[in-house]
Amino acid sequence: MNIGGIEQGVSLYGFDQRWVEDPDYTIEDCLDDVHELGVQRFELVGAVFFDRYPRPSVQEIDRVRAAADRRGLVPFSYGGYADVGRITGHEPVDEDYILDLTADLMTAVELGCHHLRAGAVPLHLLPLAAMLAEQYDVNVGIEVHAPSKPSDPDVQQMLAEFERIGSRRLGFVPDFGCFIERPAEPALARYLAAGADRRLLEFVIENRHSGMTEDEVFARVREQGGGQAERMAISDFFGFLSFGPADLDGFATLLPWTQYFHSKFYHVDAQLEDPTIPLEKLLGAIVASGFRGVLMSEYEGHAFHNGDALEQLRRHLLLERRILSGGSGR
Amino acid sequence: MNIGGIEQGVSLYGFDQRWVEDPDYTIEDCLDDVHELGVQRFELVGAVFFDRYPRPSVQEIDRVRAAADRRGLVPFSYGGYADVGRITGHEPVDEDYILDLTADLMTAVELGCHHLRAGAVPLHLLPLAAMLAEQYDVNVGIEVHAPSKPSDPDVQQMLAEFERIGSRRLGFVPDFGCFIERPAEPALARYLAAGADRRLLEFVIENRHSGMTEDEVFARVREQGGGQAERMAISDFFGFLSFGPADLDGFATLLPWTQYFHSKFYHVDAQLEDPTIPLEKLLGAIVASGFRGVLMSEYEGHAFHNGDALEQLRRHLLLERRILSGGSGR
Amino acid sequence: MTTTYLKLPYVDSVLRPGALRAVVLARGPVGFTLDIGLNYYRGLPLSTIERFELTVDGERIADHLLLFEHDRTLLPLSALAQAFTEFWSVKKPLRVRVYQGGLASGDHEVGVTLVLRSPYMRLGPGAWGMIDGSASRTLTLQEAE
Amino acid sequence: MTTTYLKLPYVDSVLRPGALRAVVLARGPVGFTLDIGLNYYRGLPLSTIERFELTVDGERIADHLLLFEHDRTLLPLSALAQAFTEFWSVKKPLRVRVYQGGLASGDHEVGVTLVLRSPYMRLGPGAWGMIDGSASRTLTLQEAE
Ligand SMILES: [Mn+2]
Ligand SMILES: [Mn+2]
Repeated sequence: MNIGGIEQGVSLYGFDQRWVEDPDYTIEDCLDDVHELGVQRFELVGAVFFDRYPRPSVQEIDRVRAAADRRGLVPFSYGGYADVGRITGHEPVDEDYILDLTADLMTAVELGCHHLRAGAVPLHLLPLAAMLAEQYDVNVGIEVHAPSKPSDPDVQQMLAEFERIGSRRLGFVPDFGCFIERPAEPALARYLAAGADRRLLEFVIENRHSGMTEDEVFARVREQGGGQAERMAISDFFGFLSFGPADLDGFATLLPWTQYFHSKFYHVDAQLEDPTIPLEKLLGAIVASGFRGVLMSEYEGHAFHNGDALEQLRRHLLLERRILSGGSGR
Repeated sequence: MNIGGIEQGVSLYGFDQRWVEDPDYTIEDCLDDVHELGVQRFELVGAVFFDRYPRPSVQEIDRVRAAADRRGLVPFSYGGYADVGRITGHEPVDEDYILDLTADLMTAVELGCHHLRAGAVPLHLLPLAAMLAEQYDVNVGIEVHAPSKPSDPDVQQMLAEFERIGSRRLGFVPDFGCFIERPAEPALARYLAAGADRRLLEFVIENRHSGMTEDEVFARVREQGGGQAERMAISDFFGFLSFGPADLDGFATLLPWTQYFHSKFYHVDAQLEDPTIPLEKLLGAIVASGFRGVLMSEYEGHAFHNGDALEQLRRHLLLERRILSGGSGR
Repeated sequence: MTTTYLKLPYVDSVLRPGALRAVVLARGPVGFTLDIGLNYYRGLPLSTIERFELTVDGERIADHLLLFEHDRTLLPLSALAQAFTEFWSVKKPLRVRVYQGGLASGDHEVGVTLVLRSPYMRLGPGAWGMIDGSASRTLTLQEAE
Repeated sequence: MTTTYLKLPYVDSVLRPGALRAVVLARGPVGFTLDIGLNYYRGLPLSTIERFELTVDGERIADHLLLFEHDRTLLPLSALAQAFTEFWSVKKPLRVRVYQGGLASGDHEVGVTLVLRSPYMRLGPGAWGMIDGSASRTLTLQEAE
């Protein structure tokens, strides 16, 4: 599915819930799901899908390749890590980052992937990463992932380093989870189920970035009759479920140095609406930049444990297509 | 081959040279050799023959069992170790010995062996070893191996402990390498090739236990015109190639608590003679004790690197048979 | 930076219904095995296990009785921290062998306290993201294999 | 108790004729692999490697360029001491990858200094039997696989 030079793909990470929970769900089943979604390109995350990591066995590699081939699918990108805390008590040094990058590049080559979503690479090792990318013929992408935002100083510093090095082998993999503007509906559903008041939840969402502290927000919620369910929401919203105004200007600066995108999402409703992430604006910027490449749908709603990855991915791909074809996202 | 209740077997350890040096020599080839030798029972040493140790893969176990079955062979004993120095910088504790004993017992069961030549077991863990032997239905044998001798205090202490515990699950595996009375001919051949004088080598052998120190023996050899080749022999004979009058009285004390024997040997000549080890006396003592069980031929001449394991084992089995059948060993 | 441990919603995969099984050797029952799944979205090296405790029917199993079995390799609790080349995949439960004499047949309340280090989430010198893989469940003892 | 290192007569198995091979990646040669056999009668855990040095044509290869590959697992020299669950079998050579830019085709004088701890030969506290697995040989660089 190629729309104006933009090709949709699916990250197998989206199938994580079933992968972890259902012993009978195999890599072949997983690729059947991808095939059913009508896309060709997929991303495989090594530490999720292989029994051995960072270096899977030859049998594991062969199995993925054979299953992809048989379904006409293309392993586009390989998801790596820098498990530099693997050795207990050892403070990571350059050698550790280089080792894991090398291992993942080797695996990417074996899988036939020309893109690696690399684990952490310290800034001063980026020139080496560019050289390795060239040698292995695998582009190295550094993910920009929540809670980071494109405008963050360290991201901009990396951008400057990409420009300085000047190798097209290096670039970003922006993850749209950076642009969450409000909690996904299934997240709210949990607080509601715990007895939270929807009106108060909306109050919290509106005031998350009004300058109030976590405690101040809770004080105001309490005044309005809120309790433990709302407190849980506040704690989450100020913590790992953080959100805020999307850093679209920052996003635009990454586009010239982007390898491909993780089109992260949590929930698309039956009307193909997702107020969580400003997908229309993001895709608009991508198209405007002249980017040609892959938009990898990455479902992360398994956090809500609804077992709905396949249906959610179907909706998300449809939503993207509608936007890219010029229809409205909403 | 059962002679008066004594059954001959072969330790695959004897094939070590070819096993290590010839990549094409497989476990099937090795068992072909055993089959050709006309014995049924064999001992397999895990750390030699498995790619993974202390716990070989299921595939490795199955391969040995299938190959043995197909040739009508019986895995009699499993050779284990206590690799308690596996973890760098760690001083072994009881847990380490128990772990490796347990691993080897599990493997012995999987192989179908009812005897384990265990790695080191500290004296105070022998009661536990007896219990484990009972639970796994695998007898635990402690090897008495050169440079130890049966009369050594620690061996006699273990014997006393066996008697105290009173379990027939525990016992010794006496290795006839304890009873080397003079160097094997291929050992002498090396010094001769290096320019040693046979007469002087015999002088050294005769005086190894005359009370002279290593330096004194060398001084006397030097007076008689000896040099570096003889010095090398003296160093070896006082070191890892040590020998001396066979401790036959000590051997007799082990017999009531012996699981089976490692009939270790280095060289049997074409006339079926081996002046290295007093095999006739050893087998005589075994028969006299009323022992019924397995005599495992264990070739160790690969130290001389002659690639002659199969022929040597053939001769050794013949020599044993001749002795056991009442013929003379010499 | 949060000090809260990550706890994912795959907690029912930690102790699956058939996870508890009797071990019977030549002379009868000797103990049990427990298969432990990872409540995480990806696999982790065994060396990242920072804390492990097992209780059965409210009684803590002594550490020296815990024998982990991973891909055939046997590891006492004390050796886990060094086992950095052993990868605990989300698809393959880690087996713990406990030879304490055997459990009565029927149901048992099993509790696992499990804390793992996230080897790619470095928060600072010696500080890593932490994963809570703990779970408890009533399990019916399965017959020996 | 002897301080001499055990050296077995399987020294020709350490560096076999085809052991040195060029590594070529997408943009050309990057280095070489060397397959190293064990001069011992049995296999040993990788953690028992106490000393390893490699020279090619008389030049020492820097330690940080040594990348060991065992059963697909990649290990820098510094990690070997902890790799106690990785068993180096006498039938399976240990591969070392050196990406130093590549070697000229033809013959090279390769020298390996290798000292291993014998994990079952405890001589006293912290003292173990030692195995000398060193070897040197002229090897002809094989074409990349
Ligand atoms: Mn992502
Ligand atoms: Mn022996």
